[in-house]
Amino acid sequence: MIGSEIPALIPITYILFAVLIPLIGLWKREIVWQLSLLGSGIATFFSAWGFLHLIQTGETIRYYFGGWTPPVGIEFVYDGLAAFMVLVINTIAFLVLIHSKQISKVEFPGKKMPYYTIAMLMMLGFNGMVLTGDLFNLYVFLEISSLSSYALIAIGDKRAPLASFRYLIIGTVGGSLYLLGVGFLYTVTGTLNIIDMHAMLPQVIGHSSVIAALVLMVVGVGVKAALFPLHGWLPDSYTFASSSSSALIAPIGTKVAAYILFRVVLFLFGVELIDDQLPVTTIIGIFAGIGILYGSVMAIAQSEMKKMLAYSSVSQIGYIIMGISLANPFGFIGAVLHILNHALMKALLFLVSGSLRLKEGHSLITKFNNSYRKKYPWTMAAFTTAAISMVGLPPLAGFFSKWYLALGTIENSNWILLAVILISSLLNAVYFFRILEKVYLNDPDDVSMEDTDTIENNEVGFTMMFPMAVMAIGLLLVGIFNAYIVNVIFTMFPAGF
Amino acid sequence: MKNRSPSPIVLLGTRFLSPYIMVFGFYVIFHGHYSPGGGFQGGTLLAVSLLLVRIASGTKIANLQFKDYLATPYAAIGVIIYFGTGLVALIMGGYFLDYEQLPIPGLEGADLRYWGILIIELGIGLTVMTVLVLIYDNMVKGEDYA
Amino acid sequence: MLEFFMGHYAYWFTMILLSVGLYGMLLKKNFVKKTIGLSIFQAGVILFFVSVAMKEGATVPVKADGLPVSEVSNYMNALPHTLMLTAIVVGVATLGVAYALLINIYNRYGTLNEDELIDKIQ
Amino acid sequence: MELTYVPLYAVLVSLVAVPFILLSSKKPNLREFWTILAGVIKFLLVLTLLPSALQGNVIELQLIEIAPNLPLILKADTFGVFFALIASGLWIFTSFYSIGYMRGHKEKKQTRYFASFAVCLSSTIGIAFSGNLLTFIIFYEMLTLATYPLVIHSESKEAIAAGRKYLSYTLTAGLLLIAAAGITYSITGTLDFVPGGIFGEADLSKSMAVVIFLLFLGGVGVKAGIMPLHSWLPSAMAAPTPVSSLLHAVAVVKSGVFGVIRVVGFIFGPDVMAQFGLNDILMILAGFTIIVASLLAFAQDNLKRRLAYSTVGHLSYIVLGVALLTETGLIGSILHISFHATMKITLFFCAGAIMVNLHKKNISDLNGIAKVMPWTMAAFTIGSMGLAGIPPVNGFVSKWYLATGALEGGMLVPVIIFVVSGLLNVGYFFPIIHRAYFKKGGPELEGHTEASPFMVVPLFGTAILSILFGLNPDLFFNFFDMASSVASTIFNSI
Repeated sequence: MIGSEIPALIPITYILFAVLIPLIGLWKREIVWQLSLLGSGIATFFSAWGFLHLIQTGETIRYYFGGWTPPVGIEFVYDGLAAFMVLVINTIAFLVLIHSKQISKVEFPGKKMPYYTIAMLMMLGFNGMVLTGDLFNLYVFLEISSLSSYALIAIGDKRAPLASFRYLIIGTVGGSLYLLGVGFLYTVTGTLNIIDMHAMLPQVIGHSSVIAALVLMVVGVGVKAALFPLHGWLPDSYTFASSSSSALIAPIGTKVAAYILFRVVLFLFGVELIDDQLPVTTIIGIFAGIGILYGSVMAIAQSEMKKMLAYSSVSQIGYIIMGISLANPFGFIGAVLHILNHALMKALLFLVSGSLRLKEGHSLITKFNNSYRKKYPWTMAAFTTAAISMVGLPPLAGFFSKWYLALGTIENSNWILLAVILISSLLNAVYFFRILEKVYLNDPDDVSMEDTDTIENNEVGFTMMFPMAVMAIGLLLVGIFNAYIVNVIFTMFPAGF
Repeated sequence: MKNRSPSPIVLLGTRFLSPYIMVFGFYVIFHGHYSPGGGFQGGTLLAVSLLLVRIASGTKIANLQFKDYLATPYAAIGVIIYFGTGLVALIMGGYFLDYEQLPIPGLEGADLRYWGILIIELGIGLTVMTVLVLIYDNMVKGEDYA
Repeated sequence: MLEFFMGHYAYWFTMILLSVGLYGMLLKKNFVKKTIGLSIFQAGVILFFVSVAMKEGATVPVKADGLPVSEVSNYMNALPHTLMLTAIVVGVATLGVAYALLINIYNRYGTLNEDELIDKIQ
Repeated sequence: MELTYVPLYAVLVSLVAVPFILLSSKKPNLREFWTILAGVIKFLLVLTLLPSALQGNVIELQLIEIAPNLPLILKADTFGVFFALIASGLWIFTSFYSIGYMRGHKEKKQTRYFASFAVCLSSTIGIAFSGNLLTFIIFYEMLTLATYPLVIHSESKEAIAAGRKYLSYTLTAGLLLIAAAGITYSITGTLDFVPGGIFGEADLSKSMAVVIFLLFLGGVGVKAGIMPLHSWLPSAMAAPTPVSSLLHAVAVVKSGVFGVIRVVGFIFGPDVMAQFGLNDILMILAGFTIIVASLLAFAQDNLKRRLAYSTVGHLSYIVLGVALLTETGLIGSILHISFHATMKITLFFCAGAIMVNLHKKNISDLNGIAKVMPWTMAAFTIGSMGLAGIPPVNGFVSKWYLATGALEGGMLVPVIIFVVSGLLNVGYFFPIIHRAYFKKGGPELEGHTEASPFMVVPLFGTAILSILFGLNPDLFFNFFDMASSVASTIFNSI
């Protein structure tokens, strides 16, 4: 019985805790962390339950708010893709929030209550974006999540507010463009419901408004997803935000935006419709390809680990969007799988950088040395796992999403994108092995570091180690058992595959 | 602002206007469920009436009208009213925010929907009002001219 | 030609607002002016939606005795207005966050001019 | 006895040993006991597969499905068992030798060394038993990663540079292999290793076939040391000698060659190879490599680098034998995999023993050492003779078949290449032996005796094995039968 209520319960949980945290926080300031954990834990539990429920019954749940049937009312569509996505983002958020306990004490001791409140609001926005079946409702959730993430980014070091303000300007323009696109579509179809509009679009597809709308929506969402030429806000925001904020936003925010691109391109318009009118997928593919290479090259040039990870995010988002642009089953599988993999990897990497910042006070790659392997053996092991997965070596998860994406490019005979995937894997190897070398090997030029035997183990505490360990093991398990996940993804295909 | 405005015209003018705006705000809220209006607009009007006094008379006097530390809990309570109503409908076996399922004796069907929206509007009005005041208070906090 | 311009005047108006907003955001050095540009940009979108709902000779979709609504076509489409109400709220929230950030920046650096800020950071 | 799961156990046994090795890092004896125990168990497990492999049976074990239609398959066919047998058998020798070498050299971080070594062996056995290309790729990449810590073991500047070079070559290769596999999959819909190839029915254009083949060649050719992709191998000699001996003479490079044979025989198949002239590409590259590598070997004064270039040359013998596309040539190739392994490992062991015992790395310093280390140098002589193709050492046998295969195919140039390179082999090994036996040693040799038995016994053991196999290739493990059965399945499958 409760299975069908899941789509509503997940966002409600978050908003409830977004209200409870400031209320209880006024009375008892210490327990906000526990409250936020409880909130995201419950949401994770619901999403896991809903996911299993969905796999068993195989039925899409359409939840009508206020009992109004669409297209009149707003509905939440809980189909396979949405369930998968919700599960991924909530799990990641839960793990990152566990990790944030220590960091919040050091990086923003006075702002714990607002931090966790905003984090809950942001998760509300992301979950809403994933679940909603209404284009305008999507805009509202988009703005909820964006506004919260501006605030979260602003909780950081000195330059964070400036980075956040830039993001705000660009992000709001993106949101407004998306809204304008929705307006164009609304004028020609008279509906805002995605499923309803999908049914109507074939009749009006030649209309110039529709094409304009598609371009506007892709650009608008592209800003949020940091699609290549629109990525300018991302590196600074991720770098200057506090470690917990960037660990929360980086794996989730851009993925959800990419998911919206899925919805818009593949579900709302559908591949056949789009390519008749405008080679939009080809154009997205070109930008994704450039973005992959650009992000990887820029990542190599960075000396600050978080900035490197930020550029690497630009590149990895390119993979997901490339999967959309391929518009074939392999590309779809690869992209969806990469959402999961990259969320795990990027969260883990940002958590590692956060742990290092906490312990060492910086995360400058140039200052890394081989004492780390003695001081933080497990953190570094987790980092190594994530790095190898990022490079795309089997049997870790990263390999398989690349494998499906590669199959997708081959299916389309798109050799250039295939080459892009391969080259960027190598570039990934360059910037990750650079760190691994520093951490695991003696610096031959620096004799003083020769003797590492005396260095004490200074490993991070349980609340930080636990999420990292879970993610590292998760990467391995996702890699080994990816066939099961892929079989689930098979049920998520949009119409026309 | 911390200090009251030096001009008696501004001071008295705002004090004079504030109650009328507030009444209009309540009017907009309470007629929102069947005609143009509603919680957002009404809440904004209420906030305007509070803010006028805050701007003109200074924080000290304005606090007599509305305590600044109450803003956060009131905003939360507004949200809870909204979501509580929705949750009650959910628990009673309907969809979230399905007013028809609200357990209000003596009402059913369309009437229930009719009054159900009013509850929501009240919650929204409260939240909008307090949040706007909260934004203002936070903006001027720590400013030397405030 | 003139007809094309006159017939789409709402679109042109939207375009002008969007351009003005974009101009403000891109070329003005002062952050507050950028924020104003942002607002104008959003206002352009909002007005576009409202203009879409315009119908000559129609009235509010409220069932009341005084209103001449004998048939449905006399109603105006209320949906874009309600949507824009939400969009306006979003806009207000955006402005709130933006100004909060600006206050923070100003307190830290003592300026809101982009060039001066870049100098101060380096 | 139920054999179905034996391949899996054989792969896992050294992986299981890794935690034990790591946990006993403070107790060297226990740690090395685990290594040797794992080695012996692994060898015995592979040995139990031998009888069925000899009968031509294929033990197939389908593990989890790693991607739809692409399960992780372990398949112990004759060729796989053959390769696994060599790798696991020589691991035991190398383990004993490692103990002597690492202790004699007082190397640091021996735990990491032994652990990585165990992972390498698991990957190698995994490669041997891979039932399809995807499984092959997975183990291939694992091998790349696991070898990296061994290459950079000394953590000197040189070693780190070598490690970078190694990674850049092998990772690129892995990616090319993935691309090739992807294209193959989209054309044929399968990635299984089937004797005679899977492209048989597929609609394949000439240019497409060449592109796929070049991608494959880029993928497996790097590890197989085909020029111009060979230059990581001499650099990787910065690794400790046991690594060079087992990995860079047996496990890693032979995985590459193994991959070449898998690709030629089990993915493309001889017919497709001949149809599109792909074997010509292979033949030109391999022939070129043999001659140039042999010439380059002359220029090396560092003993290990000279051996490395010799390895590059001999790997291309195998590749050339494959490219002949004759049954006899293939038999020669497969035999050379095993025989080159025993000979080259002997030579590397000797080089290591000299290094540990006398701290000499360069050939020009080796004057008169035969008096000090008679056993070592005797083994060295046997190994060199074998590589030059002088009977009765086993190198002669494989070369004989290679040359016969070339003649069978009516090709004269390969025969000339074999002969010339045999002479070149003599040319670059003979001076070493000459120096060791007939030149007078310097005063620094006084007071030194033979290296520790941990080293001498393994190296002499492999030398003896080389001779025994030369006298009777079917001794112990029926290498010859296995090779000919593999060759006949490939060539008679259609």
